[in-house]
Amino acid sequence: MLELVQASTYAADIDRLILFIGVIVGVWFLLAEGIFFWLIWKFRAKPGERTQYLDGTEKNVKKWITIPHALVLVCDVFILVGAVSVWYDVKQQLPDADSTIRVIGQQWAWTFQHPGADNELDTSDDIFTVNDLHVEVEKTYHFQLESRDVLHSFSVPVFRLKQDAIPGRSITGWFTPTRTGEHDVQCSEICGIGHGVMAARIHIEDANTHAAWITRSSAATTP
Amino acid sequence: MSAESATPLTAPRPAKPKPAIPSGVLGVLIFIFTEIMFFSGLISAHTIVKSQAAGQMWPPYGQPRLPVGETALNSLALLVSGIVLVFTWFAFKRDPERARIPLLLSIVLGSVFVGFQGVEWVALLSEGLTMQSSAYGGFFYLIVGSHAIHAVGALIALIWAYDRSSKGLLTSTQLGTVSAFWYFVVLVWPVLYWQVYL
Amino acid sequence: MMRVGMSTLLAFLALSALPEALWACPVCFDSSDENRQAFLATTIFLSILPLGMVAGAGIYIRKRVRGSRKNPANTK
Amino acid sequence: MAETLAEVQKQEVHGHDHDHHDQGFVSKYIFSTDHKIIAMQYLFTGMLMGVIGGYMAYVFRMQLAFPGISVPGFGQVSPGEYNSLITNHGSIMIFWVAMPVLIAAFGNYLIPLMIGADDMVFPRINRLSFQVFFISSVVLLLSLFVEGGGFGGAWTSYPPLSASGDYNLTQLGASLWLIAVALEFVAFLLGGINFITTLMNSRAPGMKAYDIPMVCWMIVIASILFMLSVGPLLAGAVMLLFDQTLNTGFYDPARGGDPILWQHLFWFFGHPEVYVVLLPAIGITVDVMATFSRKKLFGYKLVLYTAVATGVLSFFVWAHHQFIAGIDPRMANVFTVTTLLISVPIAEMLFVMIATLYGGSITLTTPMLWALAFLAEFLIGGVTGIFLGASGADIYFHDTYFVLAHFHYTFFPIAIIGTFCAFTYWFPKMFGKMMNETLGKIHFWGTIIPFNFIFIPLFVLGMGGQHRRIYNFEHFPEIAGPEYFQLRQIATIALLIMLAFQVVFFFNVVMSWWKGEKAGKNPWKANTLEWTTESPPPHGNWPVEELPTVYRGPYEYGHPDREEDYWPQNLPG
Repeated sequence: MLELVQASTYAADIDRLILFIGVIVGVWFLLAEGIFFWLIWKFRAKPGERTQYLDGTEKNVKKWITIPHALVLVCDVFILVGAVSVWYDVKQQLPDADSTIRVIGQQWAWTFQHPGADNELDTSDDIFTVNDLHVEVEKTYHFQLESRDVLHSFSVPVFRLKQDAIPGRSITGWFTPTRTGEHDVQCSEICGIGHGVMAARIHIEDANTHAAWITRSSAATTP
Repeated sequence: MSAESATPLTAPRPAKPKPAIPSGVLGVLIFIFTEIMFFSGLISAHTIVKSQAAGQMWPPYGQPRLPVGETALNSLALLVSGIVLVFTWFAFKRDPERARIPLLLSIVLGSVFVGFQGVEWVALLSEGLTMQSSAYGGFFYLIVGSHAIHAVGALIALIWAYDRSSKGLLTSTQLGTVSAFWYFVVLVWPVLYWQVYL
Repeated sequence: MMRVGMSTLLAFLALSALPEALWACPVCFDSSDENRQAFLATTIFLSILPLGMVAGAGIYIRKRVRGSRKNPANTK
Repeated sequence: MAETLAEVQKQEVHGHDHDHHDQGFVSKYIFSTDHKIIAMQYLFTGMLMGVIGGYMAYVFRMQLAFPGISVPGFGQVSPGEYNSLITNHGSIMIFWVAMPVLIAAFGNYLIPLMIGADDMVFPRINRLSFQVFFISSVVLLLSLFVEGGGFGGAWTSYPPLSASGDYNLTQLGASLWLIAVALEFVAFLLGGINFITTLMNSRAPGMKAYDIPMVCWMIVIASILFMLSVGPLLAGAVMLLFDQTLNTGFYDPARGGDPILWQHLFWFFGHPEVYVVLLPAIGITVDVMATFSRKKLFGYKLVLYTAVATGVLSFFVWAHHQFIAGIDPRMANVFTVTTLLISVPIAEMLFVMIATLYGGSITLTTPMLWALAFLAEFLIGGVTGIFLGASGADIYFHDTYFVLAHFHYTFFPIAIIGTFCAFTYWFPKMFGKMMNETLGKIHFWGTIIPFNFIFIPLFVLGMGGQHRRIYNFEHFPEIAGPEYFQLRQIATIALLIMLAFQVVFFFNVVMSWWKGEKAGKNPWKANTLEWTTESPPPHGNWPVEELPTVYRGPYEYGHPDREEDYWPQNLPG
């Protein structure tokens, strides 16, 4: 299996949910396939043997459908609770932000607007970068996702985060990085012939490195 | 011939049930269901786009208003045409000969509706409402135009029915099939009028 | 058919068991309220309409078939 | 296509047609209104399109496993060509293979034969349906060769990318693609009207609702689903076409339009569409399983009701494709509930299929192998769907290769396994000859084993964070490692092996058709009505005075009151 690091607060939750679903459906899957192949072997054609005439309406026979049916429903409820609680945490609530960034998709590059030294967006010291997102570890970020032309999708696999960018709208989301490193940002919504090269990198830095980067970039962009 | 496939003539043969709805009418009904969904799609799209119009200005600034009153009168012609067609059906049941005049009346009223809508379009186009001028204009021409195409198609079918009835060839299934589609055209119009004009 | 009803009932129970907070939407400030309501309304409208039509047609045909069985002369 | 088909068929059908007055070649095979000929036209057009779709898969899989190489039989794959290939592979496999073969071809062939009718209710509409479909195929293939190349905005064709030539760079290709899809829908609308009306109004005397073979029910339920869901998409398609050609702004946010609107209309159709193709495949496998395990179907009404329940629910699940598309996040909760709920009727259908095997006498003929493989493989597709329906997990899996592998594990069993199952089962009826069992089994194993080796690695890649529709993964350092490329290469090589084994199938078809063993009326000792007429059936299916009458349900195998283990529907007493 290919291991992918968990670099956000909710990455582990999503992975746990996936594992949880995996165990439930895995048991069902193995059980169903097991019974299936056993039946094929058990009831292979033997000369002279007559088949049983069952039409599945008798109560004692029907229970072989009704009981699994009810069990599937129960499993569904468990999965549902898990799924919705994770969903609520990632997409539906918004913890207070330490900082806000803007992510702008266009054919075929990502533009990132960092708030700069004053930690406020849309001020003169904002740092614009193309295909390089710099964030500080253990800080909660809000992102405002926009698009200039077609649909894009901001996907950071190590965060387990994904959100479509829609032209004409600004979509807000959040993440909190939990470990430093440099990782891929992909565009996961087809956006034209350059879709395959619309790759960016996210740099998760500790406080000192991040501050140094802000100073360096501000110096470079100041007119 | 194997013994199995042949049914002995002595066996009690269950009667073939008479269809609940004649095939032609049923086919058109299924088609109408699809059409209803088609218009529902258009109306849904219209509702969504309307809802996000800037500052809730609908129609958008600078676009001409639709002639609500004139079209209401015109819609009346269409509705009456539908009602006349109902009478046609009952007249046909009693005597196919007597159905011809109400059928013709229904066709004329329907044509009046389509013709007047055309006149209205020309006027609106000259006032600057086009498909490209705004989403408002786009949806107006799209929805009303879709309805117009259906109305024209249904009128052609009605004229075909009239032609057959004047030759004395019209069957009740044929009349049912054709009028079912015209009823659809008539009944979907008030909904469109409510959504687009009001 | 009863089982479908049971499933729906269970689903509603599961839904209502979820806390009210799940209907809060702190991230919903980007697009207008009317727009969201329009999407919701058309979603419900589009989903219910075909089922209503089919159910209506089904009931009508059933009635016709029943009626014609009871009184074959009626359908002529 | 129609000509080659007709040529081969001419020798075949001619022998049985003495009493039929001589029609011209063209009116008999190209403009025929006979449901069997139309079914063949659909079947062979669909299979030809399947070969084209397979070729496309071969080209882009080669590019993915060995980026930048000159693919034998195609050449270097540019990003634009790659996008066009995946887009058209998807469209072809769903709209021009799964639908025409499973619904149109087998629906046309089987419904009149299985309900004891001489033809469809509206034979001329039926012919028109194929003609429109044929034109749509031609338009689609044409769109690949126009200036700018074929459309490359994925089969979902989300605007604004699909709405403007400035964005997709394939102005003409995009419009032609859209027109082709719309025409294809019109063809199936015409076909659907026919199927539903025929099943309702031309059943053989005595055939009550619960005596109809499951495959007919399933095709008709699928048609109803299709008819009810396609309208909004057609409306959306008209708007998209206007955006493309008349420069309107329905999907352009700058001019008051809404890009999400298309997704709304598209998935309203797009999800029921999955069940539109799934149900016929389930109907086919259920019938084949009952025949070869010599068992009555375990719960006829249960299967029927679960199919209806699936149909009903399918109208309430579609927004799960849009969880992360910027819809109201609260809607996701509702759609998670409905999506998980729909697992219940589907699971129940599979349970019924498994339970049907119990107490049977199973013969592993080629069609039975395909039917069993459908169940075994579809289970994988079914259980992986739970991950995607659960909104929380979908945040990660959305648009990854996990999704891709999941829906291939559903669509491959549906479209490919289902087709082979039906084709091998009804081949004796269609052509009057038995297929070669040995070749059939070689083809079966040569298809099933590589199939799993294609898509299991893709599940793993998807979990590793690899996204869809990216023509070269070397640009993404984290998924460009050698272990990733090994998995991609395993998938590609398995695909090559699988495609190679399809040659066995075509060889088998030709050889069996040409000099196979004569089939007789009822080679499988099956109950349903199509086995009571000649193989292949004559024009009108049965001689007029011998049109069958039905006395019982279609699955009376192993009935205690009868000596033989089967009891055809048309036998009185």
